[in-house]
Amino acid sequence: MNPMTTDQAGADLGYSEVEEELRANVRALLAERAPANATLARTESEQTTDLALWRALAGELGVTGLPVPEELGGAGASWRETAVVLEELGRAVAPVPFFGSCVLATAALLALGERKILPQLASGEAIGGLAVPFAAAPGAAFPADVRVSGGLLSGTVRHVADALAADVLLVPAVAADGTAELYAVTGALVEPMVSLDMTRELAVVTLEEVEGILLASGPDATAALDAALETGAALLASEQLGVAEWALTTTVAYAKERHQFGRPIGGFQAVKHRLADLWVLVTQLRAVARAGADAVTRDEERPLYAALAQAFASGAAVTATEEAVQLHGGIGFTWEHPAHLYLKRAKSASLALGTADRHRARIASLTHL
Amino acid sequence: MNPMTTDQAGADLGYSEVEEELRANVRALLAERAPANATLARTESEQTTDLALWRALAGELGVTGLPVPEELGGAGASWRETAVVLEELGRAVAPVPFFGSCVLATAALLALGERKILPQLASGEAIGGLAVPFAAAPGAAFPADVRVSGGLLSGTVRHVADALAADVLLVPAVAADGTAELYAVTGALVEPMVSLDMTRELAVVTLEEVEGILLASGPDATAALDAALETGAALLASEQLGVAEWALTTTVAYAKERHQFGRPIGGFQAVKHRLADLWVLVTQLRAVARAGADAVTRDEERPLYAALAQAFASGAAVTATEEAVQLHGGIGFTWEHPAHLYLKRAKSASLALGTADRHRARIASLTHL
Amino acid sequence: MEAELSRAIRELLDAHDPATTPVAEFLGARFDAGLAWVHFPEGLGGRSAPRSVQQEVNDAFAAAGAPTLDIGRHGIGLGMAAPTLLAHGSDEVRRRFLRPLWTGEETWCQLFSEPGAGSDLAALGTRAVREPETGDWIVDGQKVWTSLAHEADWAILVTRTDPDVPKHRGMTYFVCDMRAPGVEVRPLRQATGEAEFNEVFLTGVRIPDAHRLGAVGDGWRVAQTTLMNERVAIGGHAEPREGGMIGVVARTWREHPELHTPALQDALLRLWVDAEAARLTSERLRQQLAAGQPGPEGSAAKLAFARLNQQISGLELELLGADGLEYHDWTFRRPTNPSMLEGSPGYRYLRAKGNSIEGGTSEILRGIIAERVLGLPSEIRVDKDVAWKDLPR
Amino acid sequence: MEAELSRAIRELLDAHDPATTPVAEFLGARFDAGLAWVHFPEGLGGRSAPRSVQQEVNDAFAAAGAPTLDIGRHGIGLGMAAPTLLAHGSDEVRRRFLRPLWTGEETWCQLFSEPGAGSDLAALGTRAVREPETGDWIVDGQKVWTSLAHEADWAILVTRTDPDVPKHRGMTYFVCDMRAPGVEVRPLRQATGEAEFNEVFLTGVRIPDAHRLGAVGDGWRVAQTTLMNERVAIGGHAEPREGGMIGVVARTWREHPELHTPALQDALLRLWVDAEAARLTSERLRQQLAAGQPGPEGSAAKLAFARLNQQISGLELELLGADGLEYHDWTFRRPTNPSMLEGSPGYRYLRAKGNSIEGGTSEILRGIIAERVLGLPSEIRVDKDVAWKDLPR
Repeated sequence: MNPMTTDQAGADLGYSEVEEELRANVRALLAERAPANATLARTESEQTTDLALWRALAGELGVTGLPVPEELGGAGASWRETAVVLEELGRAVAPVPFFGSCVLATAALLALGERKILPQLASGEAIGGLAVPFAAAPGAAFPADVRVSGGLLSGTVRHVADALAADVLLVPAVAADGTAELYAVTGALVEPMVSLDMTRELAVVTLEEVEGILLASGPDATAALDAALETGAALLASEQLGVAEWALTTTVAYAKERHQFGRPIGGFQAVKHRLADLWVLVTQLRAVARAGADAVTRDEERPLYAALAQAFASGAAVTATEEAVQLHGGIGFTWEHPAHLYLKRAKSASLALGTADRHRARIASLTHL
Repeated sequence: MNPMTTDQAGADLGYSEVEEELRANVRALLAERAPANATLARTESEQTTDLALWRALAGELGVTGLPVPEELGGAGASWRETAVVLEELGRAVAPVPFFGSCVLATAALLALGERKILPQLASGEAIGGLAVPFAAAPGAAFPADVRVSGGLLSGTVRHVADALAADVLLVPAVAADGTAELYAVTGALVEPMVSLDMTRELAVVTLEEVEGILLASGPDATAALDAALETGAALLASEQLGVAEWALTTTVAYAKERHQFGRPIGGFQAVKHRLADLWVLVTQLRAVARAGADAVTRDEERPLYAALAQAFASGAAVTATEEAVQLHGGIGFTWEHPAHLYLKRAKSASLALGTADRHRARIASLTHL
Repeated sequence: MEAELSRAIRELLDAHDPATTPVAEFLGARFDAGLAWVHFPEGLGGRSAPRSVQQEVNDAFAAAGAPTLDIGRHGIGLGMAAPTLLAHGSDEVRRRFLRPLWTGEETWCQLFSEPGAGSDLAALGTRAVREPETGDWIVDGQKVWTSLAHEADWAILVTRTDPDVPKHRGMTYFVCDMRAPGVEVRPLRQATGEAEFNEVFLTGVRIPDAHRLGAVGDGWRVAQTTLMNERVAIGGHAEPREGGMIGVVARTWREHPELHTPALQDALLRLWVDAEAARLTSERLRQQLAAGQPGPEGSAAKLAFARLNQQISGLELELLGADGLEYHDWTFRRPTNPSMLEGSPGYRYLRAKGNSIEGGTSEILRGIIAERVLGLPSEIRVDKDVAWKDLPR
Repeated sequence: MEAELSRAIRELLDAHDPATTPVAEFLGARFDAGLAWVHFPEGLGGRSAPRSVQQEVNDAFAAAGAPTLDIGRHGIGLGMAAPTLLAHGSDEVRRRFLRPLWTGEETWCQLFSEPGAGSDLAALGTRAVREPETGDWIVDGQKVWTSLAHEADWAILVTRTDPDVPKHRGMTYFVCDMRAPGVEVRPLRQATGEAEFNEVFLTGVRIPDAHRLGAVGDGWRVAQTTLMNERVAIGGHAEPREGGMIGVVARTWREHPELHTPALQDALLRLWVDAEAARLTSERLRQQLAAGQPGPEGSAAKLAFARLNQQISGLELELLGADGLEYHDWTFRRPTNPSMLEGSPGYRYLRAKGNSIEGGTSEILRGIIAERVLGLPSEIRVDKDVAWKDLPR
């Protein structure tokens, strides 16, 4: 991070050369291995997670352990680089469990100083997941869906993201005496749910007297969950940025090429002005997303930047994809055109990790408004 | 009201021929006696109320007592006709105390079955006013600005509308034992306030041990005040409709005549689409305003329609006048152009009788939302 | 209603008990009695009566419990094909088609939009070429967004017959047999997963010249008759408060206090207010139409409801939170009469996106309001004097 | 910074104590040392250094407590007139005007906009006709929205010299003496009640040909230099959180819990989020500029802040309720340096309306973004090949 380009608070909102190179590599891989038609077809296949793509991201590019220290098998980089990968995964609505494993689970384990599972997640050999409803918001009460009794875990967690391909799930659970605990579990029953976001199929996780490895208990467990959800909320904005950028770029290209009334529709002033407004919105989303990634990297005002990220990015990405559908006209409403995959991703992401109004309420309490 | 054209609930949302004729008469009078340049000049004069125009409305057109029964010197018509007059007064931002005298004070007196002051207000010989802050919302607590002690009234009420020219003020006051009371007062000290709405200058009403005539006490007083504020909220929408229609009509005309880049600016698609949206908004405002006028006339769901009227009309009229200023460009921002008078009226009206969010909250409680 | 008309209705009802007569037979009798479209000529379902009495006739039949056709299945025939057949069809065409259309024995669809001609319908490129030997027309091209194509017997079809003149001048309008060789119907799947609409591929489809409506090259004018009748059909029905999508969300809100937050409440109230304003606006329009004062508010209703449906269904998912992340079923389906009010919240959200595209995009409607209602200048046309074949596309 | 430059600054500071030297004298010395605009030529306030070191030079003087001019009063001269004089002025003109402009001894204003030429500046009609005997130009016309006209010594002025050619080709650019006979300045009162701006009436104003910048007929190109420098000046300064108008309303909110409602709170939070997003966007732009990667985000900042200022000031009045019905003073005033942050809430609301009009309307900015950033097609021009005098107006 270049100290010349930080503001009073020290935030770096740009992209370094290393980050731009990383972006180019991920983008090239996705262009080759995850074209839109294949992604669409996969949503109706047996295996909705693209494990081959996952292995390429892990093995060929080594992007699954960016924020993990080198001594734990990671790249020793930071959440900033992870955010760049998320931008590209969002731009391709790529069906890989990166967010669940490399963001949510990794953030929780990093917060705990865990050293056994983390290396496996960092290398990508194992896929991790966080067994909370994907709508869970940072700052909410510790989830009580799972109970511990006699050392065994029982309960059902619905709407879990990236659990279908997960090898290990981190499960928040409540002990008989009410203590918050966090377990690593491999023996859960995981069943798919019909999900609005077709490229990130959710699951029901059922635990029936399953054994788990206790990772943390009490304040440590709560802090680890907070870290996961706040880091997730802050970084989800980068994925949403990728989604919104796809919507803007694709719509601008279509507006130049689609002719009606003998002119490209992008020459009609009402369309031009809407696309200009959309560009402004995406430009702002980029600044917010970078601020979020930088804040979790530096662990500086993480709760506020996480809330800001989701309070802004939720609406921005939805607006961008809704405008994309509308300005594509009929074709944008068809199954064949990928626009709906982005619309569904954006709308689902706006509910994920708490709706915007809940994040605004959190900002109110953090800023005394 | 034609029974053929009412909906299930019996509302008539149109204009009768009599109402259209009334509108034409009021509009012709205002075009002649209240041109925009004179109205602007009057705002900086000694006498900000146009008493000559008032006398013409009362004497020549006889529109000051429309909802008052004939035996009390009124026209024996209804609030529907009053609403039509308000539309035209709004369209001209006419500086007359019609709203205070012929709506607020008249509604309170009608609710009480009062027979002495009402004939004077109906004929327009006397001007009445309601001594509450213009921001007072229907359904709020009975105002306690004025106290009664030993039969004398004392207190200060700020932001009172149409009080500067009033001959008699209806004053809500609280007795020593806490009873809500309503008085008629002629001996108040009334001083102008510098007001955002230059064509409806507000006043501070000061009472220092002043005598008043007790009109009602207890539930009667509360009901009369409710009637005044709810009728006012419902009918203010008609004035706001007039303001919004002026904004739309004037802006459309300007867009046809103002050329930039060798074309009328109204030919640029972004401008066309905004004006189309504005037309839709004004069309909806008309339906809401007519529903409000009809509801108070039939005394059918008056609290709900009053809340609906202000929840919708506040934003609609502000949007219309803000768009008028913007689409006029520089000229719309000058003192000489009347657009600012409408902007100030619309913004002030959006605060008058409660802001939109308070009316939405009232809708919530009335509809269990 | 004049006495003669009342008597005719009474006689018909006496002769054909609406409770027991089969639907097609009853409707056939109503057609033959000139009580179908009363303003149509005698022998074509009408009696040259004023158009304004139609509603009273309909009401009289409805009061007697007389059957009517399902508007979802026959709306295009009744609302759009029939007036066009009457206005532009030959005597032979009108006699052939109007009666089975009215009785529901034949269903109709509309072959207008094409992949390259959506908002700009006049740009359409489906070619019709006249065969010199037979005088028949041979049609090749592709149509899209066609409701009911897979069930329809007949279609109203607009084609390009002269590519060498400007686009509005080289079109011709036909009645097309949907069972003819070369007509291929494929379902068009939407973002919702289902296929309400179709693509229709026309390959060497033969249409006799007798099935032409209007003159060769006059297809744009004929299509205007169809489209104007489409617009009349929009708006104008009374709806109770909370009758539309806002009612669905209001019920969810009332039934699930655990989902409430103050911000969501205010957002819901804003939409409740907007929905009520839109409802009152439609109600006012209905009253004006009933009072014989048709106003231009109709085009506004579609714009307003499209936006409202999108906003309300979007808020519904936010309100549901975790449950808003679900969908009911992505399996390919062919719905017969899809209803947004009955579907899942996710379905509502996605389907509402089509409301601002189908039947005239919101952008096109804004242009119509700006030009036809407000009198603002038309868009600058670069395609007016260019031969259709030379247009950029 | 290279050693030579550092030495020059040190020598200047040694010779002229910034704490005691009169401002004009200090700035004159800085000009004479080539440390005013370092990229300007020697003798004209510069030393032909790279433009990129200017910021470091400014910082060095600021660190030493050296005086600078009030940007409110001298911004037009320093930011817009100076680069135009340098790029297009004769040697004589540059020597005459640059030094007193830099020292603040002469102030400047800009005579560009006209009542009939706002967004479409090139449509301007102020005529300049050359007097054959003297070669002087005689100028007649009216300019509008002129800040500082009542205080300025000189103006940059664009005129119409050839009405018979298309509008962009018949313009000529001058330096105009604001004290010359025939220059009449009238305050232009705004909706706020005050007059920040002026109308300037030019009646037979004589300008020597030596005060022409650029060739006759080349005024549009010269004006572009001025306008590009205006755009560079917009955006790009760091601001703390809650630094703008949102801070004013946030303070009011925190200090007045009696005004709180849940709906107003959410409305305030939405604007807080938008304001913070806009602030971070400007901060990101600043960092990109500092890192030598100028991006197109600058034009977005003005758009965003205009909308925000309007929304925030509108909410402020709602929040205040009854007090929002008041204004501070309608008396005609001529403010020297009006600040929205310090004025009354009503003033903020009204003044913010100008933010989307002044310095390029939001509509013009959207067009610039659409065309120059997104590469969408330009508007169809009907005025390109039409003589200025034949344009509809």
